[in-house]
Amino acid sequence: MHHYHNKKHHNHRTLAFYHYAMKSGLAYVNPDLKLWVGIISLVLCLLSCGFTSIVIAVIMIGVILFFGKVNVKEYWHLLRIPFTFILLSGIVLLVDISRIEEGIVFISILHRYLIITRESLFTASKISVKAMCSVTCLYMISLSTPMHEIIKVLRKWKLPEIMIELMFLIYRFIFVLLEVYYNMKTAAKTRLGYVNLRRSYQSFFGICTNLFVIAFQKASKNFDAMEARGYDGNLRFLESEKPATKKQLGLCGGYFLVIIILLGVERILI
Amino acid sequence: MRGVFSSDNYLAWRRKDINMSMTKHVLKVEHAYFSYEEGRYALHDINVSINKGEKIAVIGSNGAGKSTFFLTLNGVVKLLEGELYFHGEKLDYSRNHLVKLRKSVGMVFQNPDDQIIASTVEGEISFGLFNIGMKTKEVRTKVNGVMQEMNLTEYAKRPPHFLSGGEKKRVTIADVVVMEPEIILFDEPMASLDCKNTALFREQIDKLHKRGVTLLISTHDMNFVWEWAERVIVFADGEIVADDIPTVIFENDEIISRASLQKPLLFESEKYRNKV
Amino acid sequence: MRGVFSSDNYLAWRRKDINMSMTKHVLKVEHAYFSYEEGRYALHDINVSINKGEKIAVIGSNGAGKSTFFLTLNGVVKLLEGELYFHGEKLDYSRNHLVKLRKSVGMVFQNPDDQIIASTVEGEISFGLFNIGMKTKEVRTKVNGVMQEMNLTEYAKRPPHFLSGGEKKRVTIADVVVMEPEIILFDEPMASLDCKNTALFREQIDKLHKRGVTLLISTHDMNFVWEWAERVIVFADGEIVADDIPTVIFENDEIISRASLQKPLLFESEKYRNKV
Amino acid sequence: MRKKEKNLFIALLGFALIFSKIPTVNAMHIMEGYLQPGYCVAWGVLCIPFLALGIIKINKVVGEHRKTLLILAMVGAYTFVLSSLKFPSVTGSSSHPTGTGLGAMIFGPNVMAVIGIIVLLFQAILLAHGGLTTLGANTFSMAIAGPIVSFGIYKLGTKLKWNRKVTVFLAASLGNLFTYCVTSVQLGIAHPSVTEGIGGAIGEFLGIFALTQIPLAIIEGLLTVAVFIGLEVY
Repeated sequence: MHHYHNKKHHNHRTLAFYHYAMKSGLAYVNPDLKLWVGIISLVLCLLSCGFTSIVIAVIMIGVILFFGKVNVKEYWHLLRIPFTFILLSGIVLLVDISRIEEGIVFISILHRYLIITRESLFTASKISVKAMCSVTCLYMISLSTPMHEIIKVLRKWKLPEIMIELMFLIYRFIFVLLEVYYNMKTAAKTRLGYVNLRRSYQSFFGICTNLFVIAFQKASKNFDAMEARGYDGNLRFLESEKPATKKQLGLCGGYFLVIIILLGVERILI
Repeated sequence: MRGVFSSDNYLAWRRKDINMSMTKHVLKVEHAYFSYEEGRYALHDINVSINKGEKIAVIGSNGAGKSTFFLTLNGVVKLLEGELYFHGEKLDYSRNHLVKLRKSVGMVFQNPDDQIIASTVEGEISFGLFNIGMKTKEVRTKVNGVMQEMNLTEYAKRPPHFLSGGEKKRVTIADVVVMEPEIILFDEPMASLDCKNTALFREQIDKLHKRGVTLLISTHDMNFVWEWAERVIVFADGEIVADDIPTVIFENDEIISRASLQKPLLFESEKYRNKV
Repeated sequence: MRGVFSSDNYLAWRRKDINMSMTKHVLKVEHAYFSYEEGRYALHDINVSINKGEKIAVIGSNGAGKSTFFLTLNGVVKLLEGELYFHGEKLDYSRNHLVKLRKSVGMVFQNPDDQIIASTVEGEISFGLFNIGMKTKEVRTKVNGVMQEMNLTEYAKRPPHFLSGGEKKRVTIADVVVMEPEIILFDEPMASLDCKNTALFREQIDKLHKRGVTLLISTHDMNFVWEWAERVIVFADGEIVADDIPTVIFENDEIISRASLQKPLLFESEKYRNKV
Repeated sequence: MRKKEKNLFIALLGFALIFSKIPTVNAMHIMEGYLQPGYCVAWGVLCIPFLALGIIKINKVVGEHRKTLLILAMVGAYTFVLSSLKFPSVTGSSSHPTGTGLGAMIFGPNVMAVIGIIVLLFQAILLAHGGLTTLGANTFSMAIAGPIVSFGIYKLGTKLKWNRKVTVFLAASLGNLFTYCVTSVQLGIAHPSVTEGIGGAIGEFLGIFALTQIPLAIIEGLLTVAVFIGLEVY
């Protein structure tokens, strides 16, 4: 293994999800299966009142940590940002403003009351819990399935071909441009481009502008290269088949059965 | 050392040239003109015929027209004037002709990142085969074969941006080799390869030459030209200013200065040795 | 031909080395380690001191650590362990220190497209000067001076991305030269330059050397190393496996094979000649 | 009065949160799981006509010039890369530019809707910005509503011969702000306030991130001007 790879690794830290997906223990599982499980779980999370979604989240976390071999600490690190957003939005849902003292908690501020009612507490916590659980479903997909496999699944779903081609190309170009961006940033640093905030913005703007120019130039060269290999508006690549095993299908069936029963029970009780 | 055989080579090449004018060339360009912007020709009255199995070095300064010339041979750049003949047949730039031409004339670009478009190595290598309408099963066999030959099998499922510069280069060569072209055009293939990868590349082109593939390599490395090439095409300002065997080219000081070239070290030292 | 003077050189260099350990180095790295990823070192126990006015070639395969080493010297890559001394002062990576270091240690990147970030040539060359807080008037004078020196005046208002490869390279060199650094690091500067631009570059570095600028050039061109360098640092797998004068390096087959190098043509032919 | 005080409180809260070193997150994307299934579908359906128009347009343009496909893909990749970067900042927040206004001005809002939904899908999966169930809502706000405003202002400004820089700046920054407003409306409709209903909730959502969003819109505007003017040099 060359050190060269590591540098790239470092550069693409921005795309942490992608790296976990590439080395995931679930990389060899059928991508259709992973995508379906993730999306159906998401929908079930949204349909639930809270309890079932927690069960789903526990299973999703379990799958990604145990089978996907993602480090617990790193997983938590990835969860932190969406959770912060959910908490912030949760506060908006939780707190209301009223002229009178009402609700279960109230704080007087500037002749008004910040109140939390039983109802708002219930809604806020329900929505936040559901959102957090949904995030784990999304993460199950992102941390186990590389983007190009997802695009292949979308092709089977009969998305317009032009979108599929755009996706393949965009996905490839993201890495090309990210590398150029990091190289430019490093070069700007060696010339003190980030010496203060003002100059940082100057550098940032300059890099973004030149990156755009280079993106155009590269598009042109890439097109020539594609034509040279006989491209005529049909983007096809060799893909490896990863058929789902009976065991995997069985497990997924069992999982959905349990969740749907739970959901039914939850609906009846609440 | 090749210098010793140069006069033999020269005669052989001249003979071949004469024969060829009677028989078929693989590729022949006649009175070709091309221009990216009005008033300035990127290619100006180009006349070249390329014969089977030749080892041709294409040299000249940056912007002298080498890359445009290559793109012309592949049909990517459409000539403004002049003709391109492929096995004696005039190219009419119809889809059929272009497919046939591009199947037979492969091009490896200078910067691998400008060529790679797929998200896995095997996907990348398969791209050209799918374009010429090959079926998946056959594609799989061919791609696997080339990956094995070029030591890329372990990278098959890896995304290309994980690879080092030398490995990426190998992938882009595999891209073209898999299509089994008759002619391969290499645009400055060794520009940023290290010594080890350069040696690997040299092995690769020797292998291709033995299989009868015609090779055109554009380069600034005169030592490589001296050691490898059987024939040298010199570009300057969009024109071909010389097209001959290496000894003749490097002995002609006028050409050397007109095309801003440098003489190969070995050429100089061999000459020196011969004098002593 | 340099080979003839090699033993003299060797002594001179050794002497310098001994002197330097008593006097001040411009730049000195001690027990430096760096790693992009846990468990694997990109730089491993690097010990180097660089003296004023030296002409150093840095060689080794792709990914052997040359670029990382350069970035270390500029303070962009922060050492995990070990120390960097600049004129005897230990770098503490504080802003003040970094500003001082980066003002004095310039780096020219391999690919001009990775370095150019302004939309005109003069804007590009002025970038570093504005960063160190120079006033507009003074910047204008310096930029004009450098543009004149490097034959770039006619391109002043032109967008850099539309220049040719050789011209872009000149712009990126001007970028650094304008800041009047004590040390300039060139990362594979001649990788895709044509013969003419290579010659121009050679002139440029000679000029810089005469002004007392210390030069470190990473390259895969062993002939250039042999002709130009006074000292060669060889990297393999993130370690420095040799640091000596060219003759010693290229006579040592173990180093050559460990770092996957090739011997320079002139070295071989001179040796041959000496034997004859 | 009531409203003002509320906004003041929210502003204070915002300050407290930002300076307590919690990473401020991008408030443009609606997080995965934050909308009920009905709203997910509704916003998605609302996007379909725009996307369909965009696909027809792209197919037409690409049919004429195949190279356009590569250019569109590069613009998409550029937009994504831009949105994955952080603005240089003293507090180290993770706010970032959206870049959709730029594309809309060059290629028109329909084309940008298609590129936008792809970029949003990539952002959801590769960056965890937004989500799959909220893809429709996010597409509507970021890839349709914002770009339409940007495009409209750009066209208007060009027609009325405003200063080029001012036009581009207004187009990009107002497009950015409009996206943010639409997002707040989407959240407000989905989660009305108990005491004040939908309107109140929209106000709350608008208020809580206003402190970070307005400077971001300004920076986005400046950045777009820089890129746009830089491009015109070429």
